[in-house]
Amino acid sequence: MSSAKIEVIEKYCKGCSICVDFCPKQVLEMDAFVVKVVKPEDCIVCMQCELRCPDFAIKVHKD
Amino acid sequence: MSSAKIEVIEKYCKGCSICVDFCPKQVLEMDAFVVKVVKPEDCIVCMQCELRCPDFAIKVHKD
Amino acid sequence: MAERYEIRFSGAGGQGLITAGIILAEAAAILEKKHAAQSQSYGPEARGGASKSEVIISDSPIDYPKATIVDACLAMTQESADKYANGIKEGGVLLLDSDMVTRDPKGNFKTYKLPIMRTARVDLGREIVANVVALGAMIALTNVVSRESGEKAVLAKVPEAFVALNKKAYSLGFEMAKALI
Amino acid sequence: MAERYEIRFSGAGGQGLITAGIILAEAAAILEKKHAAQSQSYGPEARGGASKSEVIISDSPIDYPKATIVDACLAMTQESADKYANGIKEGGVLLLDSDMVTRDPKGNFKTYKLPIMRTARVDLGREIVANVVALGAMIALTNVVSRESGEKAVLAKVPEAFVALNKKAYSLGFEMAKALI
Amino acid sequence: MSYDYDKWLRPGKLPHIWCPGCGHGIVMKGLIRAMDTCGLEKNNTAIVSGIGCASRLPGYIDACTLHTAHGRAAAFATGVKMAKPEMTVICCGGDGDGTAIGGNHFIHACRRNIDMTYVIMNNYIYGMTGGQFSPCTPTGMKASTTPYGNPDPIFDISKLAIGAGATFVARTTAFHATQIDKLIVEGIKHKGMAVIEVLDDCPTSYGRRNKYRSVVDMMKRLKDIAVPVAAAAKMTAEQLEGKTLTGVLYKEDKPEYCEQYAKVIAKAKGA
Amino acid sequence: MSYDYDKWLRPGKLPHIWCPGCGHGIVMKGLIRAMDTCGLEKNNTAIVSGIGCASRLPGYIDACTLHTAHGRAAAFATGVKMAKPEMTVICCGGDGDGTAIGGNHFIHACRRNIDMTYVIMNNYIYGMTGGQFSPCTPTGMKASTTPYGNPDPIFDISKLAIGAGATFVARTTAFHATQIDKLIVEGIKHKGMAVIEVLDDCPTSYGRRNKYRSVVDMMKRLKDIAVPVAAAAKMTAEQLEGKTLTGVLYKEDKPEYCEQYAKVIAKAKGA
Amino acid sequence: MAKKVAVIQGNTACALGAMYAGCSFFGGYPITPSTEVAEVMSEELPKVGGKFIQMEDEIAAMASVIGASLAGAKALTATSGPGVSLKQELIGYACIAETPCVIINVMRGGPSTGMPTGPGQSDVQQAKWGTHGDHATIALVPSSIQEIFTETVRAFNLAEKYRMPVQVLYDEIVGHMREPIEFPEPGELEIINRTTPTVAPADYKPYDTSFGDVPPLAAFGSEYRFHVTGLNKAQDGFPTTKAELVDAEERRQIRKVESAENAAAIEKNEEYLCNDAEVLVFAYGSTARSARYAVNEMRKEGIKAGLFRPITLWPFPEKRVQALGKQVKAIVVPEMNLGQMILEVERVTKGSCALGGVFRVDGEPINPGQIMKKVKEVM
Amino acid sequence: MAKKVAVIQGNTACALGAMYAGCSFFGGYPITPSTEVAEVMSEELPKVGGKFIQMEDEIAAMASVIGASLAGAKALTATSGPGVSLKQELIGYACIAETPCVIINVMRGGPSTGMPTGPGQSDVQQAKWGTHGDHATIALVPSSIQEIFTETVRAFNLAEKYRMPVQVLYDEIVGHMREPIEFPEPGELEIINRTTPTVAPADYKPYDTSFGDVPPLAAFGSEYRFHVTGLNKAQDGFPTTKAELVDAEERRQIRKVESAENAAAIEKNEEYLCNDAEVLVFAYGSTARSARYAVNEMRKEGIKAGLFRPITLWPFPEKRVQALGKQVKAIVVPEMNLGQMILEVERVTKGSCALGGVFRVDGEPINPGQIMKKVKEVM
Ligand SMILES: Cc1ncc(C[n+]2csc(CCOP(=O)(O)OP(=O)(O)O)c2C)c(N)n1
Ligand SMILES: Cc1ncc(C[n+]2csc(CCOP(=O)(O)OP(=O)(O)O)c2C)c(N)n1
Ligand code: SF4
Ligand code: SF4
Ligand code: SF4
Ligand code: SF4
Repeated sequence: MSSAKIEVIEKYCKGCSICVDFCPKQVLEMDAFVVKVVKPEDCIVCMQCELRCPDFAIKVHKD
Repeated sequence: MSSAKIEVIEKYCKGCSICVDFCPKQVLEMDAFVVKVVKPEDCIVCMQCELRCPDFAIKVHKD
Repeated sequence: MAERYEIRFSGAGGQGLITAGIILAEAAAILEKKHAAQSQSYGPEARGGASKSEVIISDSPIDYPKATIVDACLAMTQESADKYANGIKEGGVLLLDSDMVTRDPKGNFKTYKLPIMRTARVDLGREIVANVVALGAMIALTNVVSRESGEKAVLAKVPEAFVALNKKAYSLGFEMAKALI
Repeated sequence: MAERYEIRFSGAGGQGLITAGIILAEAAAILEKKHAAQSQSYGPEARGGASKSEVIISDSPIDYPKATIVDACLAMTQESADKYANGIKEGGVLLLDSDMVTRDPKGNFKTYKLPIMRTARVDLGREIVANVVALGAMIALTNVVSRESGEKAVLAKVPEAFVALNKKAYSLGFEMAKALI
Repeated sequence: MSYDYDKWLRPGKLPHIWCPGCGHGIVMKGLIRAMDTCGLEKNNTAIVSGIGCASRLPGYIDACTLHTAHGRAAAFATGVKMAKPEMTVICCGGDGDGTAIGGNHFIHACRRNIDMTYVIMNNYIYGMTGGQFSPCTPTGMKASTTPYGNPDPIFDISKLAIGAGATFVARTTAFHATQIDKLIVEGIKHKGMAVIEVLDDCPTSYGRRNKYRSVVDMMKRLKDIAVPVAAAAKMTAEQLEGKTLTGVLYKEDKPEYCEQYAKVIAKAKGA
Repeated sequence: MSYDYDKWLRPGKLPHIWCPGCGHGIVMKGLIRAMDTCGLEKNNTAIVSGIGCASRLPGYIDACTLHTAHGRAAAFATGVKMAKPEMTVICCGGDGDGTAIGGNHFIHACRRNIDMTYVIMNNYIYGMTGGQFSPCTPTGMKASTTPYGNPDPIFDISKLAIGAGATFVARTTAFHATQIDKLIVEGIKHKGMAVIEVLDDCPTSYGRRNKYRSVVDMMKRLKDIAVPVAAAAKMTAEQLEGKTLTGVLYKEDKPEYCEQYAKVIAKAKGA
Repeated sequence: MAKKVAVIQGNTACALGAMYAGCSFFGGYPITPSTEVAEVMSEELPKVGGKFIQMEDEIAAMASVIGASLAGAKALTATSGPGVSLKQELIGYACIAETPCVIINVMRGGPSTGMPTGPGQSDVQQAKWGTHGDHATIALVPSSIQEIFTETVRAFNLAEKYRMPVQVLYDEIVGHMREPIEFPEPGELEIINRTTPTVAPADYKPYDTSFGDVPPLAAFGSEYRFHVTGLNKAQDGFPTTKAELVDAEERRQIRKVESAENAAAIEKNEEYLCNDAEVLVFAYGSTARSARYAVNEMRKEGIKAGLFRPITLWPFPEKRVQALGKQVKAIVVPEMNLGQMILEVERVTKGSCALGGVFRVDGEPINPGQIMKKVKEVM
Repeated sequence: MAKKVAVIQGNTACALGAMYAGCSFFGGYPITPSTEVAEVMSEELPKVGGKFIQMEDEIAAMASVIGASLAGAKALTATSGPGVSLKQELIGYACIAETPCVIINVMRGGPSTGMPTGPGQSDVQQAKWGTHGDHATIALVPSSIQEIFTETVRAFNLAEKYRMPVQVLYDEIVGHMREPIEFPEPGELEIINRTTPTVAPADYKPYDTSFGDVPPLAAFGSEYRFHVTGLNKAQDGFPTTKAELVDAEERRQIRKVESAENAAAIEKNEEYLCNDAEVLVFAYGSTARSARYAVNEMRKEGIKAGLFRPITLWPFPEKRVQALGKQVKAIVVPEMNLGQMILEVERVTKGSCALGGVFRVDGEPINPGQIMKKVKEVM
C-alpha cells in the first residue's frame, strides 16, 4: 500500500494516454478523454507519468 | 632565339604586372600602365604570363 | 425550405466538423442542385481549440457566405457551445453533445442532446466518425437535405473500406435524432 | 570670383579625384569661409571606369549641388575626357593629362596639358599623389582658393609621414600650371 | 517529491495549445528543469523563438520572452545578447523554423560562437501549418506536400551546426526526458553557441500521416533509434544503420563572440 | 598553342570591370577551360550568379547567363535546373554572396544534392561595396567595417558544404591556376551538388587595407598556405598550422535531386 | 453532357486554374492560409510531368519561380502576408527582368504574423508599392471560387502576354470557403503563351523593342542564348548606366501596363445596378459578396444602390470610377483593412461625391448590415 | 567659441547624428549607397561602449535591431533599395510589437539591383506600404547634410516617443555629397528616451493603454519581465484573436501617428515664398534643392513661385497641401521616380489646382531648368 497521492489536473489533461502507457503498474487508465487513477495503492512512485506528461497534468505527491 | 610571338592586347591590359612577376626569364617589363615585351628572344614558352593574366591581355603564340 | 438556410457545426479542431459541413454542402449543391456555400473559422491550434464550420443553403445564388441568423447549430464541446452557439434564430435548432456540454446555452430555440462522441466511440468503435453521426442527426433535425442525399454525399467521400462504418454512423445519428423529435 | 564657381575633376575610379574635390571644398568652406558643396558620380567598378567629382563654391548658400555650367574641368584619362569634359563655359578652363588624353575635347575654352600621372610616378615616385598634383594645378589655373588655403587643406588631410611628399606634389602641380599661363 | 514547474510557468497560461501527445510539452518541461538546475534568474533570462508550434514555448515561461518571426529567432537573439551580454539567452523552435527559413541565421550564430543555447525541437515536420515536409522529414515519408513520398534528403542538424562552427552540439529525444535537461544544462553552462537537438513527435501532422498507431508508437521509435555516442563507438556500421547518436556530439572551447567584441570596445576606447 | 578563350567569351565585352590584378579573371579563365574540356554546349549551359564583383562573371561568357540578386544564385539555379534538368547548371559568385546573404540557399542546394557546380570565389571580402568584412574575412584582419580588426570567426566554406550534405567539395586558389579547371571539370562531371572554393585575391578592397604590397604578394600567400590533401596526410598539426588543404576534400555518390523527382513523376503518372 | 461540378475550396480552385492555364512549375513555402494551393500543386503537377518544389523560404521560392520561367516554364508561387513581404525584392527582379510568373497572395490579418487564421484585405496597396523602385503592377482580386479559377487562368495569360509578374489577391474567406464550381472544358478558356523570338539566334536581343513594348522571350536551353540581370539594362540585356537607355527601358516597362490601350485590355470590373445608382458601393474580394447582399437589401428598401466590383485592382479603374463618382451622390468603400483602396477612390473622384469607408481589421468579415448602415449615413 | 565645422558626407552626418541621439546599437549589412553609415558606426560605437554588428543579411540586421531595442538599446540600421525590400517583413514586426528603432534608406535607382550608384526617390511609397497589413508610418526626408544630422536625431526621438520604427529616406545625392556642417553642442538638440514603466513589475503590461496610446516600454534584463509577439496581442502582450481586442490594438497603433494631435506634432515642412505664391513646387530631398534654385530664378523673372518642402513625408502634410492647393494656380511635383508623391498631392488637392510632374529615373538629378520649364507649361 503506497503512500503516494496521484493528482490529475483534469483541465490540463488532453487524454494522450502517455502516462497510462508508461506506468509500469497499470495504476492509470483512460476514462473518456482524461486519465483516471484506478489503482493508487499500486503506485511505486517511479514518477514516469509525471515526468512524461506533456501537459503538466499529472503529479505524484509522496508524503 | 625562341620562335615564340608574345602578343599584348593593350586595351585589355590593366598593368597589374602579374605576368612580369611570373615570367621566369624577365621577358616582360611594365611600361607606364601596360606591359611591354622587352626580351622576346628569351621566351621559353612556359606560358605563365598567358595562364595567369586575369585580363586575357597577353598571348604566347608558337609557330 | 426557406430562401436561405444556415447551419453551423461547431466543436474542437480535429473533430471533423469542417468535413461534415463540406459533405452537407455537397449533398445540397451536387445532389439536390441547390446553391450552397461552406466556410469555417478556426484558431491557431492544430488540434483542440474551438472551431466552426458554416453551411449556407439557398435556392438562389449565395452572396454573403457567413451566417447571419443561424437556423440550426451543433456544438460538440463546451468551449464551442460557449463561443459559437449564438445568433440562433427564434425557433431554431441547437444540438449538443450531451457528455461534453454541461452548461447549455440559453435562447429561444429548441435544444436537443445526444451522446455523439460516445456513440462514435462505444457503439461504432471509432471516434473519427463522430462527425458523421452528428451530420446524420442534424439532417434529421433540419430536413435541409433528404436523408438519402445526405447518405450518398457521406459515402461519396469515404474510401471503400469505411463505407459500412460510415453508413452505420450516419443512420445511427439520423435515427437517434428522429427519436428526439 | 563669380557668385557661383563650378569645378569638375574627372578621371578613373581609384585616382583619388573625389579626395581632390573634398580637399578643395574644405579649403573653400573651412579656410576661406565660403559656401561649398562637393558631389560625385561613379560607375560600378571599384577601380577604373570613369568617375567625376564636382565642387561648387559660392558666396551664398548652394542649393543645386551639381554643375550647371562648368568653370573649370580636369580630365585625367581619355575615357573621362570623352564622358565628362563637357558643359564647360565659354572661356572656361580644361586641364588634361598629356600622356593619357590623346583626343582633346573641342570647345570654346582654354585647354591646358600637363603630364600629371607621370609627374607623380617619376618625379615624386608615388602615383597616389597624382590627385594632389592635379589639385595644385587646378588651383593655380583657377584661383578659386588661395595657394595657401589649398596647401593647408591638403596637409590637414594627410598623415604625418606623407606631409612632405604631398607638399611637394602640391607645389609641383601649382608651379607647372602657373608656367603654362 | 513532485517537481514544481509552476515557479517557471506563467500563471494562467495552461493548458498549452499543443495537441494531445505532442512532445513539445515534454521538451518544455526539460527546459524548465534545466533553467532551474542552472539557477537562472528570470529577469536575466531571455527565451527567443520563431514561429511554429514549438515556437509557442516561450509564452508559457515566466522570463523575458520573445516570439519573433518565422525563422528569425537566432537573429533577434543575437541583438538581445549583444545589447545585454550579461543575459542568458535561450533560443527554441522547430526544425522548420530553425533549418528551413531560419537556416542562415542558425549557421551564422554557430559561426560567431555567440553565447546562446539553441534548443531545436525536431519533429520532422511543419506542424503548425498542418504537416508539410521540412528539411528534416525523412526521405520517402509522407507529408501534405509530398503525396508521393518525400524526394528530399534531410539535414543532419548536428552535422550542419558543427560544419558551421558551433562549439557545443548535442542530441537527444522526447523519449529520453531526463537527458533533455541534462544536455540543456551543459549547453547553458557552455560559453558559446550550444545547439541541442531534441528529436520530437508530432502525432497530428506527422504521426497520423505516417501510420503511427499512437503517440506511444512514436515514443518507442525514438527510444529504438537512439544510440548513446559511447555505445556507438563499439558498434559496427551495420548495427548503426538507421540509428541516431545521442548525447554530446561535439564540444570545443573557442573565444565567445561578445567577449571578442568586448576587446574591440577596449581597443576603441584605448585608441 | 595559345589558348583560345574567345570561343567561350561574348564578343566585345572585354576589358572586364575587374580591378588590375583581381583574381576573378583568373578563375573565369579556369572556368572557361573547364567548360571547354567537358565539351559543354553553350545552349545547354546555364551560368547563374548573385551580386558582387565575382557575380559579374556570367556576363562575359557566351552561354545562358543569369545575373540574379545578391545571395540568390543557388535558388534561381534550382528553378532553372528543375525546369530543364538536361541543362548543365553552374553557379558562381563571391564568398559574401554565397555564404553571407546566400548562406541558406547554399546549404539547401547542398542538402538536396541537386546537380550543379558552384564555383565560389573566396577573396575574403565584400569587394564590390568597397571592402566590408565577409563571413570569410580572417579574424583580426582589417575591413572598412572592422576598423579595430575583425572580431568574427570565419566559415570554413568546404566544411559548411560537407555539413550541409554536398557530395563533391574541393578547394584551390587563384595561384594554382591549372588546378582550377581540373577541379571544376570533376565538379561538372559529378552528378550532384559540387562545390569548388577558389581562394582568390582582391587587391583593391582587401589587399591594400591589409598591407599586401602587391598583387604578387597576395599570390605568394595563396601559394604558401595551400597544402594538397595527400601531402597534408603526412603532416603534423603544427606543420598544418595556418595552412589550407587543397584538392578534392570530399566526394560521395548519392541520389541526385532531379533524378529523385523524376521518380515522383513516374509514381504520379503511374498512380 | 453537363460540365463537371464540384464543391471545392478557393485555394483548390486556384491550383486547378493554374493547371488549366498550363502551369508546369510551382516553387513555394507553406503558410496559412495559402498552403492548400501548394498541397494541390504537389499532387497535380507531377501527374503531367510538371515540377513542384518546396524551397527553404519564400525568397528562394520566388527565385526558383523566376529561374524556372526563364527556362521556359509557366511558373507559380503562392503565399500570404509575411511571405509576400519577403518576396518583395525578387518581385522587383521579375519586373525589371520582365519574367512572366504568377504570385498568389491569400490575405490574412496583419501586420507581421498578425492573425494567421483570420481574413484580411490589408495587402492591396502593398501589391502596388511593396518592392522598391518604380515598376508596373497587375493585381487581380477574385471573389468567388469559380472566379478564383478563371482569374488564375487570366493571371497566367496576362503574365505571359506582358512578360511580367502578376499577382492574384484574395482573402482567407474565399480562399477557404467552398462552393460549387463548374470546370471549364479544355479549350473553353483562352490560354496565352509568351511570344518567343522569330529572329535568328545571333540577332536575338531579350529586350528588343522593335517588336513593340513587350519583347519576345526565349527560353534557356533553347537555340537562343542570352543574358539576364537585375541591373538597369539595354535592349541586349546587358547592364547600362546610360541615362537615355535606362530612361527608355523604365518607361517602357510602365507602358506595358499603363498605356491607355493596355490598361483598357487589363481592366476588368463588374458593375451591378450601377446605371441608375445614386449611391455606389466599391468593393472587392469577399467583401464584395457582402456588398452585393447589402445592395439587394437596399434596393428592396427603395435605395438606389449599386455595386462596383473591380476584378482587376491594379491598374486601378481610374476613368470608370471617376465617371461613376460624378454620377452618384456617395461612394461607400468597405474593406477588411483600415482604408486602403478608398485612397485611390478619393484620388480619382476628386471630391465629386461623398465618401464613406467601412473598415474592419478584427478578423471578422464585414457584414451587409455594416455596409447598409454606412450608406444611410453618407446619403 | 565657434562651433565645430566640418565638410562631411551625408552618410557620415547620419551616423554622427545617430551617435548624438544616443544610439548604442547598429545592426547592418553593407549596400551601396548606404554603406558609409555602417562604416562610421563601426568606428564610433565601440568608442562609447556601443555595439556594431554586421549581420548575415538585411533581414538579420533588422531582427538584431529589434532584439537590441527590446533589450533597451537605441538601435539603428541603414540600407538601400534591395535591402529595404528584404526588411519589409520585420519592419511590420517592429510596428506591431511597437519597438522603437530607426531605419535609414539611402535611395538609389530601382527596381531590383537597378542602378546601385545612381540616385533615386522611388522608395517613398514603399516606405508607407512596403510591409503587409495595416500599420502607421513615419518617414523623414532631409535634403542637406546638416539636416540629415538633425533629422536622424529627430527620427530617434520620434521612434522612442511613439514606440515604433521610423524611417529616414534620402537619395544618393545628399547621401554622398559633402558640404559644411556645424555640429550641435551636446544638449543643444532635444533627446527623447522611451518612457519606461513606473508600475510594480507584477502589474506591468507591455501594451498597457491606461497610460495613453503609447504604453511604457520596459527593457529585457531590467526588473520587468514580459512577452513580445508578432501576433495580434492583448494589452498583456499575449496573443489574442478576440475581435474587440484586436480591433482596439490595431486602431491604437494607427492613432499613434495619425491622430490629429500626434500628426501635427510629427509634421514638419519648410515653406519658402509660399505666402504670395501663385505656383507651388512640391519637392523633397535633393530635388528640393533644385526646386529652390528654380524658385529663386523664377522669382527673378517675376513668376510668383513658392517651394513647399515636406521634411516629414509620412504622415503626409494633408491639410497644409490642401490649403495651398486652393491658394495656387498650379502645383509642380519634381521627383526622381515616375510619379509617386504626386499621387498624394492629387488626392488631397481634389482638383483645386493644376498639377504637373517632372519625373526622372535615369540616374541623373532633376535640374532647375526642367522644373522651370514645367512650371511655365502648367501656368
Ligand atoms: C515568413 C513565414 N513563412 C511561413 C510561415 C508559416 N509557418 C508558420 S509555422 C511554420 C512551420 C512550423 O514548423 P516547425 O518550425 O518545424 O515547428 P512545428 O510547428 O513543427 O513545431 C510555417 C511554415 C510564417 N508564419 N511566416
Ligand atoms: C540585398 C542586397 N544586399 C546588399 C547588396 C550590396 N552588395 C552588392 S555586392 C555585395 C558583396 C559582394 O561581395 P562578394 O559576394 O564576396 O563578391 P566580391 O565583390 O568580393 O567579388 C554586397 C553586400 C545588394 N546588392 N543586395
Ligand atoms: S500524459 Fe498527461 S495529458 Fe496525457 S493522458 Fe496522462 S495526464 Fe493526460
Ligand atoms: S598580367 Fe595581364 S593585365 Fe597584368 S600586366 Fe600582364 S598583360 Fe597586363
Ligand atoms: S501539430 Fe504537431 S507539433 Fe503542433 S502541437 Fe500538434 S502535435 Fe505538436
Ligand atoms: S574590388 Fe576586389 S573583387 Fe572587386 S574587382 Fe576589384 S579587386 Fe576584384
